[in-house]
Amino acid sequence: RKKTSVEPIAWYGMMPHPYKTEVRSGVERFEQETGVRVLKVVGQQWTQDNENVNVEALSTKGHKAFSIYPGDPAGANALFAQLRGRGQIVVSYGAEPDLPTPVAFTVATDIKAAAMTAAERLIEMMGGRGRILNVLELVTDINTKKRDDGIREVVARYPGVSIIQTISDMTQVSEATVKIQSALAARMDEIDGIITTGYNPTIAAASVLTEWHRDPKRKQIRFIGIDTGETVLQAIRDGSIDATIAQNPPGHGYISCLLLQRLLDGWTPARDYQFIDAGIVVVTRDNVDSYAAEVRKITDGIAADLNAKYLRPPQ
Amino acid sequence: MPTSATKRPGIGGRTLGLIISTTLLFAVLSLLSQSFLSSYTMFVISRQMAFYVLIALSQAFCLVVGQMSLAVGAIGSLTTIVLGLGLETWNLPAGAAVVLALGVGVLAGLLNGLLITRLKIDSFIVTLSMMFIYMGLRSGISGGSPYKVPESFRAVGQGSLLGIPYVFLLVAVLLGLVGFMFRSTVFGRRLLATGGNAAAARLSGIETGRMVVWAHVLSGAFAALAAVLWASKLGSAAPETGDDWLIVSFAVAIIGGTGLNGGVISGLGIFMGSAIFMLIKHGLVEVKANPYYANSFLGLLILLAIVIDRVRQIYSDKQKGT
Amino acid sequence: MPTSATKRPGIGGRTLGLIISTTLLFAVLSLLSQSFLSSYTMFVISRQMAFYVLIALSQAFCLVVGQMSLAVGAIGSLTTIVLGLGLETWNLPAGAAVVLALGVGVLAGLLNGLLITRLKIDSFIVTLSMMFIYMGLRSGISGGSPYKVPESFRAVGQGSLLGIPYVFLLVAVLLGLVGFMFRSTVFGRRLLATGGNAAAARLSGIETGRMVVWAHVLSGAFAALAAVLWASKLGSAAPETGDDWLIVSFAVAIIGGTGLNGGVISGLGIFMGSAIFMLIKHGLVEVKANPYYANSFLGLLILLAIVIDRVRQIYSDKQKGT
Amino acid sequence: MLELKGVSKRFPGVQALDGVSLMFAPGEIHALVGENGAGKSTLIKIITGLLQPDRGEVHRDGRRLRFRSYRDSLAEGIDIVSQEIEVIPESTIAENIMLDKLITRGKTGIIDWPAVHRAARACLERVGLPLPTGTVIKRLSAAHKQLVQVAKALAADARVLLLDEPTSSLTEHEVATLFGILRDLRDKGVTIIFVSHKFEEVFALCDKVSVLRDGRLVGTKSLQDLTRKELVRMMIGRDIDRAHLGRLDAERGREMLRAERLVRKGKVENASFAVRAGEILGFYGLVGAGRTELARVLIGEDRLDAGTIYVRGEKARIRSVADSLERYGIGYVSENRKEEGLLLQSPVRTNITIAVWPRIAGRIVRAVSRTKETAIAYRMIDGLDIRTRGPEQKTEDLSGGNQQKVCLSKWLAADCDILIIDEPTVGVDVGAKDQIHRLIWDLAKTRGKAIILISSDMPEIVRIANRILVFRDRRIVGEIQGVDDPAKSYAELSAAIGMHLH
Ligand SMILES: Nc1ncnc2c1ncn2[C@@H]1O[C@H](COP(=O)(O)OP(=O)(O)OP(=O)(O)O)[C@@H](O)[C@H]1O
Ligand SMILES: Nc1ncnc2c1ncn2[C@@H]1O[C@H](COP(=O)(O)OP(=O)(O)OP(=O)(O)O)[C@@H](O)[C@H]1O
Ligand SMILES: [Mg+2]
Ligand SMILES: [Mg+2]
Repeated sequence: RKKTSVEPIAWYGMMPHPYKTEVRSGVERFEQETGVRVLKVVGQQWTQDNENVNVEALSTKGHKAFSIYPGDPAGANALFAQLRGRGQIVVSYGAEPDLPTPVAFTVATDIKAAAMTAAERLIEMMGGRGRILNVLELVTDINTKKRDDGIREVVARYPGVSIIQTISDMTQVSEATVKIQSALAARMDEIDGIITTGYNPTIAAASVLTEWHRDPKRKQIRFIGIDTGETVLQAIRDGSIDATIAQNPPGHGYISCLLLQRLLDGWTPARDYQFIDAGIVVVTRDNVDSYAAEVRKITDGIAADLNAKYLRPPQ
Repeated sequence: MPTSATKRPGIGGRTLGLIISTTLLFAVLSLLSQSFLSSYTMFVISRQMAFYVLIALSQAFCLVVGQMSLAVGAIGSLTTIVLGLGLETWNLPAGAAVVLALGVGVLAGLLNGLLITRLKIDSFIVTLSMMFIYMGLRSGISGGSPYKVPESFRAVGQGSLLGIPYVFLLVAVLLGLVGFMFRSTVFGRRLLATGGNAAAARLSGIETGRMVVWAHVLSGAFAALAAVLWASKLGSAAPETGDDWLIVSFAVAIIGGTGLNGGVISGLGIFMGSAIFMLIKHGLVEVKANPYYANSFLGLLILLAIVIDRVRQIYSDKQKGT
Repeated sequence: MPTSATKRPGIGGRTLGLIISTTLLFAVLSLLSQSFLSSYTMFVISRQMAFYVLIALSQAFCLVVGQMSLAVGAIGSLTTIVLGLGLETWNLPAGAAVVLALGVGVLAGLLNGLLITRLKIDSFIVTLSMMFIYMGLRSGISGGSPYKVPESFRAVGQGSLLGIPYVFLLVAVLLGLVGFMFRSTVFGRRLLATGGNAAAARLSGIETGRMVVWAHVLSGAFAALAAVLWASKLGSAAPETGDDWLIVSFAVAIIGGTGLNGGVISGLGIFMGSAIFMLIKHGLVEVKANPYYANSFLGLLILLAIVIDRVRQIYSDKQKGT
Repeated sequence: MLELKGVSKRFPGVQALDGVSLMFAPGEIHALVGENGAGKSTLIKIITGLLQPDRGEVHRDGRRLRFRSYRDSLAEGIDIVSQEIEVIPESTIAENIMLDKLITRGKTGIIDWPAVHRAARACLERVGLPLPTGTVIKRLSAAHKQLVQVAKALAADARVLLLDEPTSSLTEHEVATLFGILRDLRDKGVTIIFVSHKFEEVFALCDKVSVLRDGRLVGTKSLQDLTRKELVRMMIGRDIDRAHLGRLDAERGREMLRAERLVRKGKVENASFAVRAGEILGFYGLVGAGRTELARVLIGEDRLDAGTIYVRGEKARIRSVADSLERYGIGYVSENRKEEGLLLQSPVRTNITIAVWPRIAGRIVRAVSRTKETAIAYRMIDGLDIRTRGPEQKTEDLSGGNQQKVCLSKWLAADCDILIIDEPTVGVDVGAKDQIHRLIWDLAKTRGKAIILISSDMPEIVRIANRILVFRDRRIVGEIQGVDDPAKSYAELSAAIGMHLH
C-alpha cells in the first residue's frame, strides 16, 4: 500500500483547454512562491457529471481544501455542500455558483461587467452608431443571460446603435463558425460590428473575419471578443480584428489557492460570501504583446489586499 | 449469451466476462488505495453507477426491439425543465411535479414511437430530429437558467439507508424488475421477440409496431426518472442535464451485453457494464493517472475488459469443442 | 433505393425525395433574402457542405460494410494534432506535414479495423474505446492549445476558383470517385456485398474481414482529410476539431440514404443530405429564428424533409402498384 | 368452408394473382401447386392477412374476413407455416413454438416456464424431433428449424392450416411423421392447404389439387382421377422426363479432390473420399448427418481439425472461401439461400455475377464491365428460366423458388472446376428441377467438372449422381455405386441410413 502523503490543496480543472492551462500556471506560481503542494487534476468533459465523479473521487483521498470551477452554477453547489459536509474547504474560481452558495469565495471575472466593457469598446470603435451582431455561446448557461443583459444595457444607452441579430448555442468552434458565417452572409450589408462573449465563438469569429477582411473590397467590420487564444491574438496583430477581452485566468488559480492556504492557516472570511473580481484587460494592437504584464499587475494588487479586504486574522 | 433464452439460471456469455473484469478492477483498486473501501467512496460510486444504469436502460429498451434512441438525453433535459417549472415556477408539491415530469418523459417517448411506427421512418432519423426538437424546447423554455428545487426534494437523491444511497436501492429494485420482465413476462418476451426477428414475431401474432411504441415509452420513462433523480441529487434542475448521456447510454448498455441489433439484453450485464465504467473512471483519479491522457486509459481499460471477455469465450468454446 | 451493389442510372428512392426538399428549401431561401444568392453566401455554404460531406463519408464507409465508427471525430482530432506538430513543432514543409497527418488518420483507421476483425469484437465497442484513446492522446499531446499553421497552408481551405471554394471542388471530385467506386469497381462492389450480407459475401469468395479493415482505413483517411482541410480553413490546428462530428457524421450520412444496416449508399444522397443540413442551418439564421429554439426548428425541418420523401415514396408506390 | 372470391393482387411489374376463386372444405387436404412465381405464397398470405388483396374477398362460412394483421387471423383459427423459415434466433425451441400462446400463471402475465417447456416438448415429440426444448434455436440446422415451425403451427389447434412448402428441407422420415399428423387433423375436420413442389407428397397426402399458373387458377381436380403426368401438364403445359440422365464415365477423369480422414470436432469424423473430373458424387443422409459441415470444411469456411485435402493431386491448405475459390477453383452453393446465399436487397444481376466480378473487370481501375455483367445475368435468367422483371429487380421480391435459381446461377456463372452443391432444388418447381438436374449433369458430362451433390431428396440424388456416399451420425457409412436401377438404389440408400421406406 502507498504511504499517505496527500497534498493539502487540490485544484480541479474541467478539461484540457487553454483556459485551464492558464489557470494552472497561476496555481504553479502559487506553489513556487509558497512551497505548498497542490494536486492538479483535469477532467475529461466540461460537465457537472464528470466533475462530480472526479471530485468525489478526490474527496475520498483526504485533501483538505479544493479550488474548483463550478461546472453548473446550481449543480455545483450540491457538490460544494457535500465537500463542506466532509470538513473540506472549497473556493470557487472562474465562475460564480448560484447564490446562496456554501462556498465563502468566488474568484472570477465579473462577466456582466466584462460584457459591458466589451460592448462600450465596440461601440466606441464603431463611432457611436451602427448595428451589432451579438454572438452568445451556450444556451444552457445562466452566465450567457448575464452577458446578454450587459450588452443590451449598454446598447440601450446609445440611440444610434442597435442589435441586428443575436445568435447562440454553439459549443464548438466549428458550430460557431457555421453560424457566424451564415449570419454574416445573410446580413453583410447591415452588420457594422460583432461582439462575441465566449471562447469558441471568439476563435470562430477571428477566423471568419480574417478571411472576410482579406478581400479589400469588403466592408470593414468592427469586432471585440473575449479570451486570448493564439488565433485571436494573431488576428489582432494582423489587424484582421480589433480587440478582445483578456481575463485573468492565472489570477483565478493563484488567488483561489492563496485564499485556501490562508483559510487552512486559520484565517476566516470577513463575510459569509465574497466575490473577488479578478479583473480584465482590453487587448488591442497596441498592447497585444504586453497585456500579460497588466493582467499580472491586477493579480498582485488583489493578492496584496487579500488579508485586509477579505479575511479576518486567526484567533 | 445474456438473457434471451429462457429458464437459464446460470450467468452466461458476456456477463461472466464482465464479472471477472469488474472483480479484477475492484481488487486492484482496493489494494492500491486505502480510501477505496471507505463508506464514502462506496457511497459515491454506487450512486453514480445507479445513474449510469438508468441511462443505459433507457437506451437498452430501444435496442432490445431493434431500434435506437438518440433522444434519451434530450428527453432527460426536457423532463428536468418541466420538473423545474413545476417546482419553482408553478410551486407544485414535489410529488405532483415529479409525476408531471415523468409524464412528459413518457409522452416524449410515446411521440417518438408513434412517429417511427406511423410514418415508417427509421428510429435513427426520428429520434435525431426529436433530439433537436426537445433540446430547442429546453433552452427556449429555460433560457439556460437552472431552476431551484426545495430542500425536501433532495432527500431521495442525496440520502442513504445504512450507507447505501436510496438511488442505488431504487435502481437495484428496478433492474431486478426489468430483468424479471424480460425473463418471465409475456410483455417482456414480446419485446425481445420483436427485436430478435420482427417477421417471426409478427407470425406469432405479436403486434410489433405496438411493441416498438412501448419500448420508446419505457425508454422515455427511464430517461425521465434518471433526470428527476439527478435533479434531486444535484439539488437543482439544470437544463444541461442529459447533454452527455448519449454516448454513456450506448456504451454502458453495449458493454453490458445488450445487442445492437435487438433481441438481446441482460439486466445483470448492464449493472456490470455500469460498474466497469464507473470503476475505471474512479480508478483513474485514484491512481493519479495523468489527467490529460485519462481518456486514453479509459479507452484502453474498456477494451481490455472486453478482451478479457473474448478470451474467456474462446477458452470456453474450446472446452466445449473437445 | 440508392446504390446497393448496383449501377442504376436513374435517381432512386430517398435521393429523389431529398432533391425535392433541397430545391424547395433553396427556392424559399432565395425568395426570402436578397443576400442568399450572393457570391459570399454561396461560397461559405458550399464550403461548409463540403466538410459535412467528408465527415459523412467517413462514417458512410463504415456503415456500408455493416459497421459503425464512433471514432471519426477523434481521428480527426488526432490528425489535427499531428498536423500541428508537423507544421509548428517540427517545422516540416506543409506537404510533408499533410502526408504525415493523413498517414496517422489511415493508421488509426487501420488499427480500428484490425482490432475489430482480429479480436472479433463489435465495431461499436472497439471504436468507442479507440475514440477515448485518441481523444486522450490529443489532449495529452497538445495540452488543449491550438497549433499555428503557416500562411501558405491556408490557401486550399480559404481559396477559391471562380468563386467556388477549392474544398468544394475537391470534395465534388472525390464524391464522384466514391460513387463510381461503389457503382462499378470490384472493390466497391465487394464493400457493398460485405455490408449487404456478410455470410453470403464470404461464401462468394469475398474476404469480408479484409473489406471491413479497408472500410475503416478509408473512414480514417476521409476523417483525416476533413481535419486537414478544416485546419487550413480555420488557419490553425485546433485540438477540439472533430468534437462535434459524431452526430453530424451519422445524421448527414443517414439523411442522405446510407443504410444503417449496411449495403446501401448513395453519393448523390450524401451530397443532398449535407445540402439539406446546411441549408436548414443557414436558413434558421437567415430568418432570425429565435436562437434559443433554433434546435427545435432544425429538428422539425429534418423531420419534414424525410416526411416529404415518405409521401413521395408512398405516392409512387401507388402509381406503380395499380 | 373457406372461400376466395375473385382475389387479385398486383406487385410493381407483376400480376401475382388474377381473379382467383377457390373453395376449401373442412376435412380435406387441398394441395396448391404451380411453377415458381405462380402466386401460391401470395395466395396464402392473403388468406392470413399478411397481405391485403387489391380486389376480391375471402369468406369463411359465409362471413367475409377482413384481417388487418396476422394476429386477427390467429384469432380466427387460421395458422400458417410460412415458406421462409422465420424464427427468433436468440430464443429457445420452446419459446419459438409457444410464443403466441405462452402459458402464464393465472392472469398475471408471468410466464410459467416449466409448463411452457412441457407443452413444447409434447409438440416436438409429435413431429418426432427429439431435441431439448431449451436449445437456442439459432444453433439448429435449417431442417430442424423448419420442423420447429411445423410443430409450432400444429400446436395452435388451428381450424384452418396453411402449409407453404413445409417439407422443403425435410427427409422422408420426418415427412412421414408429419403426414400422419396431418391426416389425423383432416379426420378431425381441419381445413388444410398444402403447397409443395414434391408430387410424391401431393399424391400421397392430398385429396384435391388446385393448379395456379401466372396468377390464374388453371383448375381444381380430385387427385384420385389424376395422374402425375396430367398434373405436370396442367402446371407447366408439357411433359417431364424423370428417367436417369445416363451414366457418366468418370473413371477416365482426373482426380480433382481427395479428402483423407478429415475431422472437424463434433461435426465430421474421419471422412475420406475422392471425386474425379466429369463425376457427380452424391452425399446422402438424414438431416444433421454432417454433410454440410464437411462441405464447409472443404471450402475453408470452418477450420479443419485433422486430415488432409488434396486438390488436383496436390496437398491443399485452404484458409478461406476466397482461397478455395481463387487458388483451387472450388465453388460452394449454400443450402441456406436467405442467410448465406443471397444479397436480398440487391438486384438479381449482382447476385448472379458476384463471384465473377474480378474476371469481368477492367485491368487498371478494376471497373466491372456493365455489358458483360448484364449479358451474364440475362444468360442465367434465360437458361434457368428465372421469373423476374429483369436483372435489376430486387432479389427479395422474387418468389422462393426463383431465389433458389439465382443462388445456383451464381456458381454456374463462376465456372469452377470443383463445385459443391448443397440442396440445389429446395423449393424449386418440377419443371425447373428437371432443368437444374440437366444443367448439373451437363456440367459434369460435357464440361468435365467435378461435382459434389449434397441432397436429402432421394429421387434427385439417384437420378443424377454417379456414386453416392451415405452419411450417418457425422460419418460416411456406405457407398452406393451405379445408377442403373433406381428401385435398387432407393432400397440400398434406405438400408444404409437405417430406415424403411413406406
Ligand atoms: N413483395 C413483392 N414485391 C414484388 N413482387 C413480389 C413480391 N412478392 C412476390 N412478388 C412476385 O409475385 C409473384 C408471385 O410470387 P409468389 O411468392 O406468390 O410465388 P410462389 O408461387 O409462392 O412461388 P414459389 O414456388 O417459388 O414459392 C412472383 O412473380 C414474385 O416475384
Ligand atoms: N451453428 C451450429 N451450432 C451448433 N450446432 C450446429 C450448428 N449448425 C449445425 N449444427 C448441428 O450440427 C449437426 C450437423 O449439421 P449439418 O448442417 O452439417 O448437417 P447436414 O447433414 O448438412 O444436414 P442438413 O440436411 O440439415 O443440411 C446438426 O445436428 C446440427 O443441428
Ligand atoms: Mg412461394
Ligand atoms: Mg446440409
